[in-house]
Amino acid sequence: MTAGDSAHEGHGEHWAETVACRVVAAHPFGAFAAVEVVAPAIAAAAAPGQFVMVTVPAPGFFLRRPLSLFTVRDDRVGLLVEDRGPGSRELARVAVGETLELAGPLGTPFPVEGVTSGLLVGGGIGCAPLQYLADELRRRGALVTAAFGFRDLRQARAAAAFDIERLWLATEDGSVGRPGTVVDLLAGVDAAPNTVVYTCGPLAMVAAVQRWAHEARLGGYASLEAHMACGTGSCHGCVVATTEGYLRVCSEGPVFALDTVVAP
Amino acid sequence: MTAGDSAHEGHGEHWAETVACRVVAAHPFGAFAAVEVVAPAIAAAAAPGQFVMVTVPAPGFFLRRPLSLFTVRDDRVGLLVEDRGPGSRELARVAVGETLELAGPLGTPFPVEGVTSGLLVGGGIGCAPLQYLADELRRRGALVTAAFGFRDLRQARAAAAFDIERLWLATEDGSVGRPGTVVDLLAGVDAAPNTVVYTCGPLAMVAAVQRWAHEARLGGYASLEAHMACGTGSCHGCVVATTEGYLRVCSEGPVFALDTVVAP
Amino acid sequence: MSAAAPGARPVPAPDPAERPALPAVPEAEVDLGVRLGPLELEHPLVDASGTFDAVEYARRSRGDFFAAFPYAAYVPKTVTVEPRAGNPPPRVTETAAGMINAIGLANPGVEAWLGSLSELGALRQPMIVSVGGNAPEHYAAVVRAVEAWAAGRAGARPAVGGYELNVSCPNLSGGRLIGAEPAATAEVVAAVRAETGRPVFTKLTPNVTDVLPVAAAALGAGSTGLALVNTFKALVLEPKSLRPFLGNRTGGLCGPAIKPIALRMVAEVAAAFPAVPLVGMGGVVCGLDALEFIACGATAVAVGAANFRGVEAPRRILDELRRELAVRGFGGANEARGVALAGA
Amino acid sequence: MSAAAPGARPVPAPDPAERPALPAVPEAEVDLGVRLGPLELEHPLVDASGTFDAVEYARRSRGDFFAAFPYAAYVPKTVTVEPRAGNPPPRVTETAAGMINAIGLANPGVEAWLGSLSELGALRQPMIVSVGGNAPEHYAAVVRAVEAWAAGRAGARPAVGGYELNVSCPNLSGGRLIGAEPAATAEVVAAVRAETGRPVFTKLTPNVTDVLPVAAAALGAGSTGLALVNTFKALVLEPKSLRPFLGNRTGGLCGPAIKPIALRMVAEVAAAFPAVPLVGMGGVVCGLDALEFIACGATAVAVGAANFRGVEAPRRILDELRRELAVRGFGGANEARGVALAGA
Ligand SMILES: Cc1cc2nc3c(=O)[nH]c(=O)nc-3n(C[C@H](O)[C@H](O)[C@H](O)COP(=O)(O)OP(=O)(O)OC[C@H]3O[C@@H](n4cnc5c(N)ncnc54)[C@H](O)[C@@H]3O)c2cc1C
Ligand SMILES: Cc1cc2nc3c(=O)[nH]c(=O)nc-3n(C[C@H](O)[C@H](O)[C@H](O)COP(=O)(O)OP(=O)(O)OC[C@H]3O[C@@H](n4cnc5c(N)ncnc54)[C@H](O)[C@@H]3O)c2cc1C
Ligand SMILES: Cc1cc2nc3c(=O)[nH]c(=O)nc-3n(C[C@H](O)[C@H](O)[C@H](O)COP(=O)(O)O)c2cc1C
Ligand SMILES: Cc1cc2nc3c(=O)[nH]c(=O)nc-3n(C[C@H](O)[C@H](O)[C@H](O)COP(=O)(O)O)c2cc1C
Ligand code: FES
Ligand code: FES
Repeated sequence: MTAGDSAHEGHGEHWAETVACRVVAAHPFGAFAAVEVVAPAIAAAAAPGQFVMVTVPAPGFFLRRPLSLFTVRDDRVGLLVEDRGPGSRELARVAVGETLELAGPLGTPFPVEGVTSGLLVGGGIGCAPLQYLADELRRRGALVTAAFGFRDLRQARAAAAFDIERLWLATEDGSVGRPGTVVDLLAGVDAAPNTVVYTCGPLAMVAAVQRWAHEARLGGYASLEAHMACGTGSCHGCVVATTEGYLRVCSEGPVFALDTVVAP
Repeated sequence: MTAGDSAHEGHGEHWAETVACRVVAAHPFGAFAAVEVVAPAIAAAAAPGQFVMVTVPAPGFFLRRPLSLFTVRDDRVGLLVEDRGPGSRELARVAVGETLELAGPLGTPFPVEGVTSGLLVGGGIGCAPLQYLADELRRRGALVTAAFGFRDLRQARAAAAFDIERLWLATEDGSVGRPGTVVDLLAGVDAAPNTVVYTCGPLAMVAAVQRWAHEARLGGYASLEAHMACGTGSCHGCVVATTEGYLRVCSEGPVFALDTVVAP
Repeated sequence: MSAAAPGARPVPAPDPAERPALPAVPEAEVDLGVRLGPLELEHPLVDASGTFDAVEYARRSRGDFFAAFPYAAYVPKTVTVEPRAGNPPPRVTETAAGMINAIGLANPGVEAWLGSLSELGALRQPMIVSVGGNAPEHYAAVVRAVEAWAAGRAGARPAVGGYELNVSCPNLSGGRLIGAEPAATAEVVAAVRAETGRPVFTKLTPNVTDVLPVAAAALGAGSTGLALVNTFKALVLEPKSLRPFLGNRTGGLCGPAIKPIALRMVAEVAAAFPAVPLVGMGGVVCGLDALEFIACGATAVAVGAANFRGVEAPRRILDELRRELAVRGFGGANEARGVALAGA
Repeated sequence: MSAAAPGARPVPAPDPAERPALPAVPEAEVDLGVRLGPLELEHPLVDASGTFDAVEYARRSRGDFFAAFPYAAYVPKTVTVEPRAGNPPPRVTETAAGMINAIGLANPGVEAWLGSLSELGALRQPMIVSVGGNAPEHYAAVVRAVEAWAAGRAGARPAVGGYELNVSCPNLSGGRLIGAEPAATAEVVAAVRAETGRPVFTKLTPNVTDVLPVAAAALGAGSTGLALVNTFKALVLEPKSLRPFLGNRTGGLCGPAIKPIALRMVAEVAAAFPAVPLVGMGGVVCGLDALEFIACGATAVAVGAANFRGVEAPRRILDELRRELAVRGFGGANEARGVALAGA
């Protein structure tokens, strides 16, 4: 029921070890920053949907922050960071030449085996892991369609950081694309029956996507967020309610089969 | 008994208010950094011996750090910072163009009225306030002689940051100047009877200077260090034992008459 | 290669309408006034005893200081019958997200202290006199002296608005901690109650298994309200020698580090005694912190160690509190009180 | 104008001899071994229950993990008789210099847990099984099950080195806190003592007025040693709504924020019971922190929330501990034990 249970494990004794990575690119996109670091070991082991635990590069922050893999190209890992609080603010303002400490890749990837058509549904910063997923699906020859929802123009500027050909936008304040939520966008979608839905965003949005997919008779996967302490399965801090009971987002997720998600 | 009790008070309602000051110079000198900021209000009100409370320019430090006024020239205030721990390390590595938050000037100044000859005895970072004092004595036409003691070469590099013509050096490891402590330097001094001794450094050194001055029948002043919380007389955290009982270094000091200091 | 995907579409042009949502209540309309039992306060902030010396400020900054006095009531450092020199130094140092102190209630004794009040003749705000001691008689003696001083001064400044009974200082060597025992606390309150008709706030210690029996005992003996928390008994070592750093060996921990524990205790007491006026404190450094204590049931909020980070701290915290109330749609401090407790 | 005074003399040339003083003891010669009661540990560091899941690590990183197992003993998350789903999320968040958790002793129950131990067949270090429950029988039942499992496995891995009795979890809703009551604590210890001859460490709560009576009760009932501290009951609000953030409303505070309080309690217990083996913990994130607990009388030191800052944390802390001992001239961990207590 959870995706990719045994894939991408066994990275040897260095599993989850912290690596100091040089920042080689950093670009602001509205409320977001796209940051690229050199991280060969992580890039080699990674798969779309996984995440890294990132040390906030300033004293005074006790826990690391989980960030999705936004892009993975050659030996480089890209992150898309939204300034949502004091820690992510520090992360969003790193500069080229500085160092970020990353541990990963962690968690379960999006299953992509045999998929020919993917519908990627993202909300806000939940769009981040979908670029890497789109890259992987495209590499495998699958048709990729994405529907992203943002709150306002400041958030929607992040769209410019994405490279997905068929990308529809909605903003709640109507400033870009269709006014409304990403779920309103889905209402106009007539997806082929072989389409696999991949979604990431706030739990309420994921629940709405789950309902829509259920009605459209489409299967799929959801990547969930939770406040984390360890990120490595030790603390049981990051659980979400699923049809299988409480599961850890960091180790049994973040990717779960869409129909196991329990709406709040 | 405490020096300068009523001088330099009454800065109005803005007393001790925090001012954001632009860093206009920053030079390393071994274990020290000389930092200059633009601070017109502080410069205008300051006198040698006073200090400022400086906010550590990084999250995660709860209390401010007390730093002596090292130089005051026009609208600029110079600080000499020794890297002695995590907070002073952050302070010692500020760069030109950054901002430091200062509150001051605080505490009692060195009395200089009518002094014709000053002997300035400093140990380690305790030398910092003596440059400003030397400048003021020189301006008043007094003869200035300084004896500085440092632990080792790394500390002694700070001597290069000073502009005092008659400056004798001692280092404990013998790397620069006379091997030994500053008190060993004093042994060779035959001071004129009108000489006023000004000293600043660790309490043990101040006590030794006190004994030497007593034997040489010289009067003088000592600037003392203490761990501080408020820096403004509110918390009673910074007391030192004196012949008058516990007195607050931040408000009844840091400058005390040399003979009121109680050796540990 | 840039982190932006190649072929990324152009950034939408900046929009002048792009600004944060309007506050639900205009800031200027937020009513900060609160009633702390019988005391009308212009806003919820008071200073925490031992962290803000108005006499010292008045001496340095002269008259202007009183025009902009930042607190709605002035709580001086705890005063005892006899003068106390306090503990040997060092007395303070920084800790992770906080600080530790072992001042040891250094104070000139109540008589000398009353003498110094002449320097506060321009203080408009009421004074809540913090009283300390080792036995009920000591507390009563201090209150008696203050009442004698206040008698016939009606209308004169500074005005005695009430008392805070510090039964919770962890830095008195040899002494038991009165505030750890309900019966001992009640005796102190009763002894003071016999001396004054003014409001009395008992300041509770967090160093207890259960704060509710102590709170109940204080209230049962006539305490008008409660103040909490005082500091946590703690130990810091000098890193080189590994010996206790403070002259008194142990000291009291405060600052943001303890805020979550303090909030829990304030919420517990507020839930158990909803009608009792509470002064909440522990780690307040910004307006949101103050609002959190109010949400947990405090009527007034005391600012302690944050005073050490800059003399403008209380004004800033008050401005922030007003803004934090406004953006959440609260028309006043009273509306926010206890909102964290519902369903507790 | 430069900050250097004009006419300042030239900087002395760099000196190749300019380096820090040599450590008083060569690092390689520092003896880290300690005896925790009857347990011989290769070094003083163990993990704090609930913060390091060896089964999870073993699954991810395979065999190599055991070769470099960072702790001298493995303390798993507290296990109870029945499976527990734990508290509703959210369960964790950051605080100033620390974190709060309300996991609620989520665990699969002792039988399923024993089943998972087959994955620890390569663990050389002893296991100190952390046991939880609401009543003495629950603790006894867990220990009985573990002893039954261990019977006849002599020499097999993982080995049960002893038990830690968690009478101090602040996150069990409805339940009283056993560790706050000396008598209740003694009952739990006695019930467990009847089931096992292995060493038993009672884990104490800091949420008490006086930790010594609880410590005495545990020891009186046959506890081999003590572990302290567990977390502090605390409350964090969600900033927008001002409602309790955690699903369980309150949680347990830990991390560097609490270290000064934890050190004080360890020092108190060590001074009162100098011969009793102690496991000290609370906010250890570096080698100096660990050394401070040893200086306050701990034999072993548990690393908790620091595990969440990187899987290499324990190895780093151990390296730092070795260096901190060496630079102070200690030939071994045992020499440093209790040096902060002299004259207490
Ligand atoms: C699997 C996963 C992948 C994520 N990927 C991304 C990403 O690619 N880009 C991105 O910008 N953000 C991502 N997030 C969310 C990101 O971790 C939070 O925005 C960030 O931790 C907020 O930290 P802060 O200090 O700014 O906020 P604060 O609210 O001050 O943080 C306080 C504490 O809460 C935690 N926290 C706060 N908000 C969240 C949240 N929404 N989710 C999880 N923990 C939170 C923090 O980690 C910290 O421990 C992801 C979260 C998860 C669980
Ligand atoms: C009146 C006065 C003037 C001073 N002038 C200077 C100066 O011009 N240049 C300079 O480099 N240093 C000066 N110092 C000392 C300086 O304040 C400390 O070196 C600095 O606070 C150390 O902070 P830290 O974070 O690096 O060390 P830490 O040891 O990590 O600091 C922890 C806490 O202890 C306090 N502390 C540590 N050492 C001292 C100390 N020696 N004196 C007072 N508090 C201390 C810190 O302020 C902080 O609150 C002065 C101190 C006083 C009291
Ligand atoms: C330096 C210092 C001195 C204090 N002196 C007193 C005191 O005299 N009487 C008292 O009741 N509390 C005293 N306290 C405790 C504070 O009033 C307050 O209860 C505690 O510091 C928690 O608040 P904070 O975290 O905002 O500082 C003192 C605290 C500090 C830091
Ligand atoms: C996420 C988390 C889970 C915990 N679970 C347990 C537990 O199951 N049993 C227990 O005795 N203590 C538990 N604790 C408490 C720790 O073992 C330790 O006593 C406490 O965290 C203090 O140490 P620290 O500051 O190093 O984290 C837990 C702590 C955390 C942070
Ligand atoms: S964050 Fe610790 S188990 Fe998931
Ligand atoms: S530092 Fe507070 S009184 Fe001096």
